[in-house]
Amino acid sequence: MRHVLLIFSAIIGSQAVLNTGLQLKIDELFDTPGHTNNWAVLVCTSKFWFNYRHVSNVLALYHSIKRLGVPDSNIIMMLAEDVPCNSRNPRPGTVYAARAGANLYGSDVEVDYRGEEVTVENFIRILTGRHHPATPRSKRLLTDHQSNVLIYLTGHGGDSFMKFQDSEELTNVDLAYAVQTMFEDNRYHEMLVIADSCRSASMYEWIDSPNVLSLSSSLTHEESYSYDVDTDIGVYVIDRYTHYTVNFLNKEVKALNSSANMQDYIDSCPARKCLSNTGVRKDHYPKDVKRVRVTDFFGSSRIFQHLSEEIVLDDEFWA
Amino acid sequence: MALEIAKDGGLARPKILERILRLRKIALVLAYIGAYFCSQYLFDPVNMEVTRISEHSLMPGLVTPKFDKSGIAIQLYRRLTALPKSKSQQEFVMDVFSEFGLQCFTQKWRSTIAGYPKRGENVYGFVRGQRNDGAEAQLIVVQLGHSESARRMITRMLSFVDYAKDQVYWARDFVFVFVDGGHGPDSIEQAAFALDAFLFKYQKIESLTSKTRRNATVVADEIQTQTGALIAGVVYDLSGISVKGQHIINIQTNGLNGQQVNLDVFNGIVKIADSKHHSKVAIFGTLHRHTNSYMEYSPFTVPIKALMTQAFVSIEGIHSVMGKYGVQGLTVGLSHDYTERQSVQFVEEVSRMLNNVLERLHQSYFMYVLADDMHFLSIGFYLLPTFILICPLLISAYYEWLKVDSNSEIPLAVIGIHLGGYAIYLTTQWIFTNIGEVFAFSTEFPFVGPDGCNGQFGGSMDIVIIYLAVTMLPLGLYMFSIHPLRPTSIPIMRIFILLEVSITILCLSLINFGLGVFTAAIVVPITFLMTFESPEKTRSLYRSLVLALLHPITIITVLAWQTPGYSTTFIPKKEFDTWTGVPIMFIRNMIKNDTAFGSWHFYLITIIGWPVWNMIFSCSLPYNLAVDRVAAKDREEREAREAGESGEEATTPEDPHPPTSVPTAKPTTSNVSKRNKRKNH
Amino acid sequence: MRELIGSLLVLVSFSYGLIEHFDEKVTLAPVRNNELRVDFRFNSDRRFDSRTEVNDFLTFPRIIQELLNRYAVHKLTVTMAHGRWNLDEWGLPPQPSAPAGAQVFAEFEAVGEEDADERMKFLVEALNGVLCTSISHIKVVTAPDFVVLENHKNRKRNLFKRYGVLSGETTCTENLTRLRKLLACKENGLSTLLHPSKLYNSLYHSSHLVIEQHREKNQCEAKMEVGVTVVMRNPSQKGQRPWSFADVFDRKLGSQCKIARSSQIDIIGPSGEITTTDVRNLTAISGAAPIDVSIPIAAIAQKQSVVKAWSSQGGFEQQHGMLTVHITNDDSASKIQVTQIIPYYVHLRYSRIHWKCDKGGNPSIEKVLKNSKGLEAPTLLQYKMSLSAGQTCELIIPFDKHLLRLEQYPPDANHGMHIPASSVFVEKSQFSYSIHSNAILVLLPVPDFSMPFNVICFVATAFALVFGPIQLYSTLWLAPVVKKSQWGRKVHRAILLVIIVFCLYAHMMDINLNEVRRGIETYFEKLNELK
Amino acid sequence: MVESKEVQTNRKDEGDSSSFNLLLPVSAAVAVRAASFAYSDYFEERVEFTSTVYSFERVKDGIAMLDDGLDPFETKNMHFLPLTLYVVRYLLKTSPVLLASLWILLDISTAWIAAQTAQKVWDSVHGRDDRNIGKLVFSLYAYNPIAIISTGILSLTVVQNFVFAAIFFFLVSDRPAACALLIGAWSSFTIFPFILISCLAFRSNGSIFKFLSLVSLSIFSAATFFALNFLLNGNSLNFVEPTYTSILKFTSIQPNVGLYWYFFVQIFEHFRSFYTNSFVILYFFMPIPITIMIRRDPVLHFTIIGLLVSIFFPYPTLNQVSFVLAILPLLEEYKKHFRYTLLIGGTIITTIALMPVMWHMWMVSSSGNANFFFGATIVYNVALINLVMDMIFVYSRRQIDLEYSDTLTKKTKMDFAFY
Repeated sequence: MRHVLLIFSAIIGSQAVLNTGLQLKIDELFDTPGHTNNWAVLVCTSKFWFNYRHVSNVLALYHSIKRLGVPDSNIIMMLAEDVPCNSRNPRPGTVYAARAGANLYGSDVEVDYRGEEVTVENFIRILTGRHHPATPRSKRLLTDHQSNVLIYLTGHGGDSFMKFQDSEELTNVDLAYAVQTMFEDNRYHEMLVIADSCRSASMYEWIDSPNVLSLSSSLTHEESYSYDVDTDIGVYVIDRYTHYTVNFLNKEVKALNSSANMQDYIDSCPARKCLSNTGVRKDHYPKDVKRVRVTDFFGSSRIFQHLSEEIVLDDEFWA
Repeated sequence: MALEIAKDGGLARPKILERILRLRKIALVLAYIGAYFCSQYLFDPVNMEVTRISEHSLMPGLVTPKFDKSGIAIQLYRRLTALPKSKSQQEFVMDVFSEFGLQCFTQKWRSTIAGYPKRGENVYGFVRGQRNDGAEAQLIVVQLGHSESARRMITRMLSFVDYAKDQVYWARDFVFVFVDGGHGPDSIEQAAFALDAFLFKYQKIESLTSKTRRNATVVADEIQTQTGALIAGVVYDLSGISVKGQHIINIQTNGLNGQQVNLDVFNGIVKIADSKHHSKVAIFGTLHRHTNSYMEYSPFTVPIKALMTQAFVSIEGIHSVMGKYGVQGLTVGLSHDYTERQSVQFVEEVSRMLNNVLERLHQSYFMYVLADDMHFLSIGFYLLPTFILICPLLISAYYEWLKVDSNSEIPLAVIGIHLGGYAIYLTTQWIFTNIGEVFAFSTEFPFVGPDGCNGQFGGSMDIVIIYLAVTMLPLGLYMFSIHPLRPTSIPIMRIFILLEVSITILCLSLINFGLGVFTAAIVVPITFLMTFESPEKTRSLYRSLVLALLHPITIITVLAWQTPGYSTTFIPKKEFDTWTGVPIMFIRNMIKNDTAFGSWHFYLITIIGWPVWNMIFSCSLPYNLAVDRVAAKDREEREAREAGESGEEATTPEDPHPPTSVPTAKPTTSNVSKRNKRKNH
Repeated sequence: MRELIGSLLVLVSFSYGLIEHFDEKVTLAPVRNNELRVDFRFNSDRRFDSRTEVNDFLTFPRIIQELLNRYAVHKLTVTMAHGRWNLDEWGLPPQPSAPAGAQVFAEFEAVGEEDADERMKFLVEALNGVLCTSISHIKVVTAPDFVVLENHKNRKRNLFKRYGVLSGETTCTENLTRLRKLLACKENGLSTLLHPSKLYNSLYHSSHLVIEQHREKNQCEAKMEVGVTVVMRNPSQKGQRPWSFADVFDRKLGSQCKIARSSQIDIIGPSGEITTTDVRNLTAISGAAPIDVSIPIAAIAQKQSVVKAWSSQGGFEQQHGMLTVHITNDDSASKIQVTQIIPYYVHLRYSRIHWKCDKGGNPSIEKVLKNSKGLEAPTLLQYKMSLSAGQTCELIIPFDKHLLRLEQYPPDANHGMHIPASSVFVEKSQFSYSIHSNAILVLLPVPDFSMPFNVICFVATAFALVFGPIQLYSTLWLAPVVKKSQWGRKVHRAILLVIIVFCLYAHMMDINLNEVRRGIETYFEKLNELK
Repeated sequence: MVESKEVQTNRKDEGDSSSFNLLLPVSAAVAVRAASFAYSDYFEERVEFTSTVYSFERVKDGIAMLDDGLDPFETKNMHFLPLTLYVVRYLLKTSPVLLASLWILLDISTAWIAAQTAQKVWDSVHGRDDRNIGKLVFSLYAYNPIAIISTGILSLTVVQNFVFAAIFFFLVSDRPAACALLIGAWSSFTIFPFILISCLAFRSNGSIFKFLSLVSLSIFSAATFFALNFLLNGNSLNFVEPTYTSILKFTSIQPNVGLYWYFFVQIFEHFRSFYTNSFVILYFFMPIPITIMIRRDPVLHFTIIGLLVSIFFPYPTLNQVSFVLAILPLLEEYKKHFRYTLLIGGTIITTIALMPVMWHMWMVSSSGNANFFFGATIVYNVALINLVMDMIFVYSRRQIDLEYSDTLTKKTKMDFAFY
């Protein structure tokens, strides 16, 4: 599996070499990214059928970043409720983010944590990488000091906490500690934390680790709102913030070499659309967001060095 | 460090208690005024909470109903109307279910109560969700019947069955029960009994306990097959009306013994009616300011009706027995003028709502008083008036406590009277169950009849009459006037009565608030005044006689007469006009509901109401007691002292001995001498 | 071309004494009007010499081989099912029969019970990885004595058995995807018919994975069976014309699996006759010219009679309950072995468990009750008995519902918790099979979840009230005081008053602690700016 | 210790304290108990009258397992010692009627012993007076509805109360050895009663050695019972974990009228062991200061310790305190100092009345949550605790009265404080 990946990336890389002069000019507008691989942790924290929209949030984002080249093996997806095969679903096995949209739950979806496995403990374990030895590889976040990590949380939140499964809470302090641990273990190069919930700005309040850029769907005293309702199913199908995020990714970021920068992304959901002011926290992010490609986080450009030594795939790899 | 814990060696009472005790004489008045204004504030819809709808019962408001088989409904209606005499409605329903290819069974049931001889046959069918594991189900109940509206409802429900069986999104199975209420005037009640029989078997109650349930009042067929736990149940009929083209849906929420349906279910249905069908909702058969904006309504009409219904109506509708089996039940009377399509779509939406509810409905929305379809008062607030009302009793009890001295003991009469009440209860229940409401007896005397053969003497009696005769006569008045209690143990007796009454009211208002608050409003003043110490004889005699008239049944009757506007909703006209009608009807219903449905009224009135009523005589009769006078004197001088001294408590000299320890011999003698004096005058 | 490569590989592998086969088969049988039953079976086996252990895999999935070797698994059965199998209408369920939810039966080697438990934990986690399931919290019972599943019938000594059922577990597209990944032909052949949107829009859906490995001396034989069974309504409600693949899977069969030893399509007619089409014999099959079949709509004439079992629940309150397993025999005598797993959150009323049989009274019954070690380990109840023809027996199991610790409840505790379905293994004279009843949902008594801390505060206060005074009164000494100063108490009261007033204010203004904290922080920041 | 000696000398003269006629009350008590058997199935599942270690239904489960040749202690929640199981099994096999009558006999004899002992104490303290304290005590126990119902459902608390009464009897009639034996035996079933051993400090004439020997005696009897269980259980110790450990570690958290269950439901897992240990230690050290403080009155001391045993036991039932409440009239001379009598009495009655209501709201109609029921039980326990506090207070208050009896006149007013 990994060899295939390497070969494939080699092809891409060779294409990247034959760039036009224009492309090179565009590159000057951006800082050269220091990362080699991209990872994403997409979490839908809320159980229950009527939280359909949170699942479709995650799935919509999942498809966008997959389209931009982040492979399944680098995406940890947590879905707290099995919405597609829920017996309440009039269209079994499918999830739609819009009334006339595409099915987000095709046969290519890989859910890593689902149902009761979506707990605060597991989430922290994923970030910090401290797992039960038996945990399979697909459930681990195997990042290194060269990975850009995207952490996306959606669900029901409150001031300085996020509800998991409607029963336990992930406080912003927990999140900050986890991120700090990741930094100390050298588990990321740059990190983008996105929280889409009510009062979500409070989630990144305590994050003080370097190279972390944090966004949120609403400020600490605000609610976030859902976008669309499907009257056949009888539930809201997507939240506003994520809706516009995915829109932005699909319209502006058509390919990996797109020139959209993070500032464009941050501006993509103004208050008149989101009905809430999106929060941004740049003070621990050294770069100028105007000079950072969106694809540094949402895509995987696979900038890679050639390996000199031979890789030995141990049994761990196959388990 | 010095932790000062005992003022005056623990003999001094805190000043606050002193102040409260001073209020005792006017406590009753204060409490009444307080309770009145408090409840007037609380029960005004303006001050009540607005019904908030939690997210999952909001769902149905968003679903577009898709039912489109009104043709089938009409066609079935024709079939049912043209049903040959040879064929029963049960068979018809069975046929239709089997045509749909669904499971359907019948259940014959028969009451074992001699006083309530009923029998019938239910039909129940299942619609199983396609992709669920069958662990949960929702119950839908329709009453069989030959009236036009009944037939319409049956056929509409059947067409909904046809529609529902093809839908893929049912997370819960359906249990459709067509209950057989007979055709009598009390068909609703009988239908409730039939549903009781069904649920009794469905929940397998009798095989739960180790020994056989002795109060199994019904013999019924076992349930053929079962799907999962019942989440909620809805009874549908067409009792709604429409005024000037404005549809008004009639919703009944009251269960047995003051249980009520979860507020979320109610809210959801109100929302459906409002948003989808532009219909208004009437509760307790009453129009209120929301349903009908043309007329002016008193804001208190609905709350009072709610309380009245909760207090005195055991079986409001067929749904009332569901609460007994842990099923959230209510009756939805769809508007009679709904089209087939509209009414079945209503059913569809309600089912979608109950289908979407994910958990057991939240427990904090069971205890409320509805003011209209969007305002309610929750338990935290409405208990307040009751608490205020029982305060005087507690104060009085504490006051009496200060009189208790060493040689006062609990009179055994207390236990005796309660046992007597229990005996009456058991015998009445036994007679009603085994012999019947009206039972005949006949005895033979040897050789006294004509030509020397055995003469016979016989007659028939109504159990209600006997019950009234037995309980109405003031046994206590007789008992305690012949053998009065020892004066020293009167305070104990008072305390006992006061505590029993207040505890009963407390427990009652926790479970059945309506009953609790009405009981409090009536019983508290009686108990308070009757246990108050009385200085002279005439007063005692007078109040004892008054008490003799204030039998619980009498009170209920008078209450019912005084409030015709409310009581006529559950008292038939015929009984209301005759003066014996109301009490007899009350007793009859109480006994019947007690044995057939397990309502608590009869139990309470016989095992607590009657004994207390009799026990109070023991306190209302005696007068001019030594203990009272001593206590009063003692209080006066203490108050005088405290008035004299400036308020600092540290230095006031005081009697370390409690007032109770004054020897009781002297006052009794003085008591005698006083009496003689009075004779001399 | 592909055949060439295939044969080359086969040649290469023969030199190692490695033989692999892959068979695929789909059976379509109308079970009832408008209802069609579809069975996919993919078998792949691998025979090799354990001395020359080779890492070449032709058709057999490597990861399965890894699983078998690492955990010394002899036989492992995993089933996932959604919906209920309708025993009355559809006849015999697919074997191994699957209860709603997930089911795991493992026979493997270990050095001891503890080691076996540990190994099972790892095995379950590995399965999560392979099948994309989330059954980590499955509670397994140790070594059932009687037979539970048909394919685990023949008992081997010195093997450790673990059995567990997880009723709440859902199965969905991602599981199917993973199962397809195990197949030799993922993108062509019959596996292309495994199309989620149709398979999950069905009355019943179950899939299973059975892997086993025998070794005599050096000859190892590893087997894998992947099965998917679906019962679906006729999507086109016409009902006249026979169904086609397009109706059933909304796609046609456009490719062949060349490397399969056999790949056939069986269609069972109304009178039970079977028409078999071998896809490999079909020439000129391609995406352009897909083949299609016509499936008769009429239901099968004679239904095969099966033993029926269903579970029902007694009682509604949260204190006591009762589980009744109803078993109805078909028209011939049969031996049955009933297995019921009782989870830890209900307490068996052992003295009240009893059987109730209608005709012929209670037959002789053997009984096994096993408790597994561990705080949350379930209890295993097993019965062995023989039923006469048409006899109906009820196993009545009263239980108390337990109050649990806060962290033992699932997130949706108010929804209740499942008691898994009981499995009935039926042994006829000539053949045997197993069926499952349905799971039941018990409402457990729940503590107050509303806010995690206020209850603890409430309880702790109560404890202060209980223990404090005892300590105080039993350790201090009472003596008369002449004059005492009240100021200490006054200050104390004042502080309390202030706190209470503040709390009330915060409650009225619904301020939460974080806002207070932020207020203070901003205030300090202002102070810093001042100087 | 002077005081206690004097008390002993008083105890020596044994008048015929069974002067009052018990025939009628006894027959009445027997009658109501026999009647209560008819209603057993209403109460045998009630949480107020049964708990995991006293419910007879659960004993039957264990017996059924024994009959099927299963090991009861392999299963969970079997909190009975092998001895209990085998004895009850034997009785059941002989005849259930015997069992019932035995239970009635035990309960009545409890009341009778209590009455006798109370009379003895009363006479020795107040000398002869007209007050027939024995009869009062007898009717307080024999007509206590809770005791009656508990007999009706064959609750094991009946046996416990009997042992309680016997200990009290031996304590009063100065037979410390028998006392120690009984205490040891009883604590080999439910460990908590062991603190009753502190009562023997009054019977050891102030000599540490005698006290210690008594303690060791009771430990010896406990050990004997343990060995008996061990042998009955086929020389396996697996009964220790479900019985003793579960009592000492509060493992069973099923609802009862006790203190701990809800606490251990709600408390975080990390703190569980801490709280367990602190509660147990606290409990076993509680008698020491109390014994030191209440030097002069064995009866009061016994009452307090008995109450503590009943309150702090993890799995109590309402019947647990019946005996102690029955002998309360013995504290006559303290009566005028009790401060919260009405409060405590009213609270206990009210909470007992409220418990079924709350239970119904929680379990049956699910219209209230667990807090309601727990609230009732905790208030009930707090009331009992307040009773204990009041006892300690009135004791010290009375001591002061005795000490300052010369200076204290009626009119002197003084406040008291704890130092």
